[in-house]
Amino acid sequence: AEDTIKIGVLHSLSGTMAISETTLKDTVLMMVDDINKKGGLLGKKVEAVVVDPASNWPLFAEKARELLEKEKVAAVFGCWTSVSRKSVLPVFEQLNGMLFYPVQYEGEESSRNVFYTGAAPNQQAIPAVDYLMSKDGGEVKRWVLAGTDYVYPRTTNKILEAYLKSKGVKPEDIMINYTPFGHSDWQTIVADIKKFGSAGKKTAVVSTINGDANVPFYKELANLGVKADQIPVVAFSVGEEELAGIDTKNLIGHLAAWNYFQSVKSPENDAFIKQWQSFIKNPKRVTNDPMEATYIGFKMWTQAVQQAGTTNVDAVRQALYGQKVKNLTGGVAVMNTNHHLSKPVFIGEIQGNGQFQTVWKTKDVIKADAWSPFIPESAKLTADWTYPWVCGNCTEPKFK
Amino acid sequence: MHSLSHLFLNPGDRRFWAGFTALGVLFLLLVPALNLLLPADSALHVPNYMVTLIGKYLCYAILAMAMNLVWGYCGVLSLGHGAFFALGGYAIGMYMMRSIGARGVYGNADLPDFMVFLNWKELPWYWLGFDHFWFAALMVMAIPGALAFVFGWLAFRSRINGVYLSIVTQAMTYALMLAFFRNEMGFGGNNGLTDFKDILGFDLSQDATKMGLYLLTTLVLGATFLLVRFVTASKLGRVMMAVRDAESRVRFLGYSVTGVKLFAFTLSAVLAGIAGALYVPQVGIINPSEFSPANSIEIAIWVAVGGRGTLLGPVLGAFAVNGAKTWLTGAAPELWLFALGALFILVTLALPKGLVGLWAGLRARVTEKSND
Amino acid sequence: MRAFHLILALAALLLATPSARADDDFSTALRALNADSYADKIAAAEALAALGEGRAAPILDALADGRLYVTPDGAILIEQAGTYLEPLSQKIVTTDKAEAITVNNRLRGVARGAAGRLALFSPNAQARGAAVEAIMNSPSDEAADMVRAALAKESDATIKALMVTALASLDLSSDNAGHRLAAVTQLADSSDPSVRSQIQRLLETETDLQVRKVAEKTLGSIEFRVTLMGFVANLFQGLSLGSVLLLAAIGLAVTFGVMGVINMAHGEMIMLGAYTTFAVQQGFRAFLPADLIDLYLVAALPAAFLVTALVGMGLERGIIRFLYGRPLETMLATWGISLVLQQVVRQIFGASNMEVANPSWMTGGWDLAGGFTLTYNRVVIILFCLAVLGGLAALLRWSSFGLHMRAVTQNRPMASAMGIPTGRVDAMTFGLGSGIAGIAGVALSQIGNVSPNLGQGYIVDSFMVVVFGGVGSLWGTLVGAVSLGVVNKFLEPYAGAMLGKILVLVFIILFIQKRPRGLFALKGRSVES
Amino acid sequence: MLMVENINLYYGASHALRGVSLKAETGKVTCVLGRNGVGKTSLMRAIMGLQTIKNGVVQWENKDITTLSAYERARTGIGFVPQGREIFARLTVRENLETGFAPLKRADRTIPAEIFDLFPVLADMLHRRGGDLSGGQQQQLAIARALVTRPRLLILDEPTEGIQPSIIKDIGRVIRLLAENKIAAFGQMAIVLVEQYFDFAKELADCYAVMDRGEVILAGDIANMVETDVRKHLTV
Amino acid sequence: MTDDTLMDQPHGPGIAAPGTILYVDSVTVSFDGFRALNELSLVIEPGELRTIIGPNGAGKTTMMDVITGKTRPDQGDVLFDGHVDLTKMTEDQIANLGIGRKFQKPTVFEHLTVFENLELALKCKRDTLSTLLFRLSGEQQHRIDQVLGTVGLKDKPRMLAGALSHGQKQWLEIGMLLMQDQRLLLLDEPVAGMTDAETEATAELILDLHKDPHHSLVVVEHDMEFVRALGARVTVLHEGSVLAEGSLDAVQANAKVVEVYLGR
Ligand SMILES: Nc1ncnc2c1ncn2[C@@H]1O[C@H](COP(=O)(O)OP(=O)(O)OP(=O)(O)O)[C@@H](O)[C@H]1O
Ligand SMILES: Nc1ncnc2c1ncn2[C@@H]1O[C@H](COP(=O)(O)OP(=O)(O)OP(=O)(O)O)[C@@H](O)[C@H]1O
Ligand SMILES: NC(N)=O
Ligand SMILES: [Mg+2]
Ligand SMILES: [Mg+2]
Repeated sequence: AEDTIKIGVLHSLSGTMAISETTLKDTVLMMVDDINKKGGLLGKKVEAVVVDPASNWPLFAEKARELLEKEKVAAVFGCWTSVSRKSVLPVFEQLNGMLFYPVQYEGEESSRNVFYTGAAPNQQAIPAVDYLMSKDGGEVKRWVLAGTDYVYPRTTNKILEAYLKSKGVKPEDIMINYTPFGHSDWQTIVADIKKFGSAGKKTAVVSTINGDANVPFYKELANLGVKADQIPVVAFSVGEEELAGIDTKNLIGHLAAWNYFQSVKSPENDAFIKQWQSFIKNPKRVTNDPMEATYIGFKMWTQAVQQAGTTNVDAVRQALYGQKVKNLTGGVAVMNTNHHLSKPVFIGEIQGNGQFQTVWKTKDVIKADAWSPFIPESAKLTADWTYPWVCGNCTEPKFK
Repeated sequence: MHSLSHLFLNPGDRRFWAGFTALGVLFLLLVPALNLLLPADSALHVPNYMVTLIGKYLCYAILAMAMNLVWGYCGVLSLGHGAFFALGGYAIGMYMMRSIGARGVYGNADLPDFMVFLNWKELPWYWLGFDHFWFAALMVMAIPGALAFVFGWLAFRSRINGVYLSIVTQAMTYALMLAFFRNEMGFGGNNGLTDFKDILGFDLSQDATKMGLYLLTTLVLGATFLLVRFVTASKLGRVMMAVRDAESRVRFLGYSVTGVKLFAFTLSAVLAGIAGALYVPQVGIINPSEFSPANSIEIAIWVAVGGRGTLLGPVLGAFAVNGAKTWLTGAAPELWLFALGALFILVTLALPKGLVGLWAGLRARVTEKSND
Repeated sequence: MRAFHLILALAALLLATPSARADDDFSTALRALNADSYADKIAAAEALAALGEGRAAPILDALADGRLYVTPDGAILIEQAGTYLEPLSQKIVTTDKAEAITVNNRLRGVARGAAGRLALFSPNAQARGAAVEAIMNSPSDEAADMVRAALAKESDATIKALMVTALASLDLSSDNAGHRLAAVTQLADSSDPSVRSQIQRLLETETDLQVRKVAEKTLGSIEFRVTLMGFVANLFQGLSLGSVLLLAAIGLAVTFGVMGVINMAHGEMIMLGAYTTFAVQQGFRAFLPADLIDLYLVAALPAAFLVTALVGMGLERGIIRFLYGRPLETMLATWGISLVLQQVVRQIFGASNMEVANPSWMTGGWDLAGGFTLTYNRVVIILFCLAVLGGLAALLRWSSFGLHMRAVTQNRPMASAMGIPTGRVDAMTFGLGSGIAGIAGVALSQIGNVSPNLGQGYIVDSFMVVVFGGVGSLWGTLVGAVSLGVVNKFLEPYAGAMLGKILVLVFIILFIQKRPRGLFALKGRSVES
Repeated sequence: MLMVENINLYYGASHALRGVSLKAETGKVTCVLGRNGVGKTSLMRAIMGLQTIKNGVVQWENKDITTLSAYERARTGIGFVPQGREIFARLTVRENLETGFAPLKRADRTIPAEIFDLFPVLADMLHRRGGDLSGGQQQQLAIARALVTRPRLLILDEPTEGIQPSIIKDIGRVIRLLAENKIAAFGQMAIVLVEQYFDFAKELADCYAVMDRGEVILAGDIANMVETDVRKHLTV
Repeated sequence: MTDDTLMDQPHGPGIAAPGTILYVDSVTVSFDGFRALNELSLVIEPGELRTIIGPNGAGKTTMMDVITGKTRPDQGDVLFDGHVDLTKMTEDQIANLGIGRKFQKPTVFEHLTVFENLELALKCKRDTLSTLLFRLSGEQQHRIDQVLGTVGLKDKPRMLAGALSHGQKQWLEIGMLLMQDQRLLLLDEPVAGMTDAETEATAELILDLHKDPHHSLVVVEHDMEFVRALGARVTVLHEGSVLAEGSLDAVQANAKVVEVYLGR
């Protein structure tokens, strides 16, 4: 109807990604519900238009176009995998839409039409490695970089490799391994990791293993007796939601790095968890980092709309810069002009109850790098959508 | 039952041309006219996204016709046809990647972005030539065609048929999917090829370019229609059907079954490649998921839903299934799989000859009534 | 050396009754574990261990496992299966105020190391063995001295041998060339990859020619054994992967291999089996005593069989029976069924992964030589799948149901004319195939994720196995699955998981050129008719 | 006694059986004759329940079996030797024979030795797959398989097709003996025989029925048969 | 591929049997140890009509399988036209040499019409491209009509072959054989399931074909009257080898033949 503000929800509800993305769809719906209870936005009700791109990348583009052209939504909350984001990108740019992307990713992108509320590599990977090299982290000397073979792990590992080498790690102390999506037989690889770790130097695994492959990976770790105090595994794609599908009794102490943990105590987080569990009608449902990123993105958008007094994409975009939202874990997230956030980083150890226990956190928020300084070509680039730069990837400002 | 399908195998010329002309008018004139001439708020206006969407379906229709040629007429159930489609798509995608030139994010004129940030130093040899449209256009047909020819020659010569053939074709597309996933292959890994800017100098984000692609696709579908009709109405078409019925008996008549199948398979792969090449500029991305076995199975499903071994069936099937998908994923995002699944089950149970059979069945019933 | 004497003295104390003074020290050290910072906790743990009392070992173990709790008044408790034990008095305490003492990996490492060393003197032989291994994992001079002390007391021959090896490996870094020589000689029989890297490291710096020579020889013989064990490990992993493929495929060997239904919903039957396992597990957790939980898997087998067999029979009667003689249409219909089943499960259980825990008897493994671990769950699955296959083969071959099943699927009208109730046989056959897929789901839930997509992950492989083996041949399915598993696992170390998989597919494509009807194809006229 | 009354059968629009009636008494051999394509096989399949009829009644031993499915009919004691053999190609010869156990009580589940006297080649080939046999061997197997069920009504659709002369003679003899209840392993039988080979039929049959274009044109006792009338319907 | 190119193909070293159309020399075929053909030798001369009889399982069909390339012999030579080695060729190559076959169990293309079945059998170029561009000439149309009449399916050209009765399929197969107009015709039990009148008609048809010296025919049958009507030389196979050969009368008088085949 005329008197509603439509927003699009573009998360897969079927297919391989439904496992992760369904939760985010529900999170957006919860936020919409919440804002409508509080009287809506600009005096109008917010209406979520949910579609199912079914884990099918071209279908993402089709659905994005449908949301923007047919449904004329003011903003879209959606995508998980980078490829889905790449697939919708031209659509958002052509039609000047606005996408909030809530998942940690490889960086190397800054689109005028996308706001990235998940972590960039410097907000997750680098701090995690720093921690493991510290005394508390066990002074790791030898590294296994294991990932699913796609762009996020590849890029992250490339950044990490450059970073580790800059810290004096020798190439023979880095083992890199890629596996296909959904890889299920981890016997060989976990055995190799054990062997690699038996060289007498403290070894850790940095896992960018994604999605379905994680459960069998962790089960194999448990069964082959890879204990966290011998060879800790730190993961960037394993959160509370993933742990809910794994028996964590034998995984205690393995780590993850995120910008959010459910276990972090704060009034905001307690309220959020309560709200979520009652919305989803399941007192045991967990929360996770991409949910927080969705939450922050949604809040920022509503604040920006209120500030701009309109849902016009260009106006809202301007209003978004510098927008602040309290993190669920304390501190304040800020939207930067590179369309990425400043957020705190947490490192947590897996507990027997499927939660993470924070063992380290940043003192302050860290600003996301859209372009990694550890990739030579990328190091030259700047993303800044405000005057005088006004671009996502420039070597010099557009206006002088 | 059999005689019904038969009507459609050799449709009366008048009926064929009537249908062909009707489809031509619909897609070639009506859709563009309703898009361009009517004001946006008119009830009959066809919005831009709809044009793109229909353009996509038209590509699927070409693909389905290609599939039908081998499966419907020749009895070779390829569960790897998505591979040929994807290869055609990659070929044109490579051209479009090259034509980005220095406009990529890293401003590197020699390398596509995905190579730059993964530290490639130079363009791999197999990317050479893709700077030129005509080379790419040739490859769109040559690569799927050559793969189909070599693969088919090996398989048909060894007399792999039935499910064995289906499964090796599935293995083929699965292997290709995994291979294209590998970043070392130099095709952009999981993300594939994206960020296309233009094709032959036409800006892909322009509506006019989209309309042009749409019209081109329609013309190609028309040409495919005529070609498939020519082949299936020929004696070779009947030999193909004979191969479908009793392969070994055909040999005793002196026909080379290998030759017949190879012809159908290769021609079909070329058509699939062309469909892929038309598809990619319209959807803006090509990545390894197009190689996934499930995609290839779906192609077979469009054909089955529409009506296997008929000329029109695959087109109907591609439109019906994908149309239903588009509509339902928006209208009932949580329940659409029920609807789609039920559609497949119902079509099989109630319409063994597919949607085309429904039409033919109605006709037959009407004639029967009037005869009584 | 001072530490050595201290520890020796402390070790000697172990058997004596603790004095009151020691009790005080002990409880102070114990309470210190509840410190604020990890650094303080580490210090406390080290202090506690330094008291050298055997009773500290279970406390440190509990700390490492996250089972050490503290009450608001600072009392430290050990949690055991829901109850709390006061470590000093050894009394059971009930409280709901206790909170777990947080640990991080470093503290965990320290606690486990310390507990391990204390356990060297444990009365339990197994604990002593584990302690020696723990020490080998974090070698130090003090540790070597402790092992030497423990060795003097050790009576168990195997543990003695273990200790000697451990000592030798510790001695490798001794300053004394003689010790090093003795150590490398001693270690010639080892097949432990960590010993290998120790010797490799020794060789990097070793200057004594004699030691070098022996070390090189030792290294050679260790290398040989490690390579050999690597081969055995590959073989086992291949078998294990093969058994997974086989399990996934057996049901399909019935519905597709025997009945000719191109059953795209096969994967969803596996999935239903896995969800049934989950449901049974939740039932056990909710309604049965906690110590029965390990048995849930046993109960899940018949439950999963029943559920999936019933679903299968329903599908056969409702849909598939109308499609006999139209095998390609069965593909379309079962594809539809698979979409529906996935969505049904998504609606009921949600889209995310369900947690299915391994029972304790399927967790962990035997550490064999050469860094090769024989994991229990894999062994169980290998045996289980052979049993299922054997049972099915016997049923098909020797029961009249098996005969009817084969007759019906080969020529339905004629079978009917022979008096065989084809409808019932069809339903039961499809039910059997589905039921087997269901129990495969029980097993597969033990190694992979349980999600609505579970089935999709197995369907391509299953068809590949059945077809590669030769449609209609159970024996072929077995050999096909195992050979694909083994080929895959032997390729993987060289080619990587990704390329390995691609190569296996290429292998299948090429192999079928040679045998266009699969590995165990039927030959002769009977095939054509 | 088998009574087929006024049945009509259609293949789509084509009317294959037009009001056909047929009688076959126990203890007698009833022979159905007719040119190619007149509907003999269709009639046999209709009796067996393998082809649905539009209307009419099939009665066996005074029970209406029209609505029974094929396997239920088999269980009322009807054995069937189809045209084209229809051997279970991938079952062994023994297993093919054992499919005949289905309608039998557990105690009766044996293969009568008489079968191997009649078709000795089957005894040599028990473990060969049915589909691998030669045409004639398969035909012998088909007859044997039907006999395993100890039928009281035996339907034979061109059972001698492709069989060597000596065995045809044997089969003739056996059919006679079976009808006359002279083989111990089997009880009294009604036999319906479809045959093209006129002399063979004439020699064996007690009753006959001649079909043409989906109808029974002539029928009666063989004794009263006018051979020229019959032959007229057997030539084109 | 034309006949000429195939004729020029190389064949086994030094083997040649001039003046024969079919030369089968000590061919053995075994299945899992069972010898279906046991050093079978047989020679057919150009223009000859030969009948072959023998017990069920004697190897008659297997022999035809070997000649037409369906089964590869374990050993032995099979030469066509005196010099073309058939054992190395595929079924379609052999068919293109000029060997046609009617199967024991009628096999027609069930989803094609009677007319189309005959059209496919029509003698003409069989390579893929020619087939694609093929147009039925008036003469060919006429030929098909003629054969339709011969096999009694004149009123059924548009019927799907799958809907034919057993006997009608037999006739259609014979029709297809006629359409091919091959030099060597192999007929496996052509009159099985035919009425006596039809059997006679078939015999006439075969004798008619035999009149043309271009045709050589090998007929397998169990119907002795039919065999007599053909009046040709008879070969008796037994357990994979030739048991007897000669005129029908001579063969029928052979005690061994009576014992294993004809019966008393
Ligand atoms: N499945 C079918 N569909 C359509 N028509 C059929 C079908 N089966 C048989 N017919 C037709 O029905 C008629 C009778 O066929 P049927 O097989 O009963 O003949 P028949 O008397 O047994 O002949 P034959 O002596 O050749 O075996 C034939 O004209 C045939 O074409
Ligand atoms: N694949 C096979 N496996 C085992 N035995 C076989 C196979 N193929 C044929 N045979 C056997 O070979 C023998 C010869 O069979 P063939 O079909 O040539 O006989 P035939 O002379 O044509 O008999 P008929 O007169 O019954 O048609 C038979 O005994 C048959 O059982
Ligand atoms: N962006 C990711 N995690 O794919
Ligand atoms: Mg008949
Ligand atoms: Mg034969």
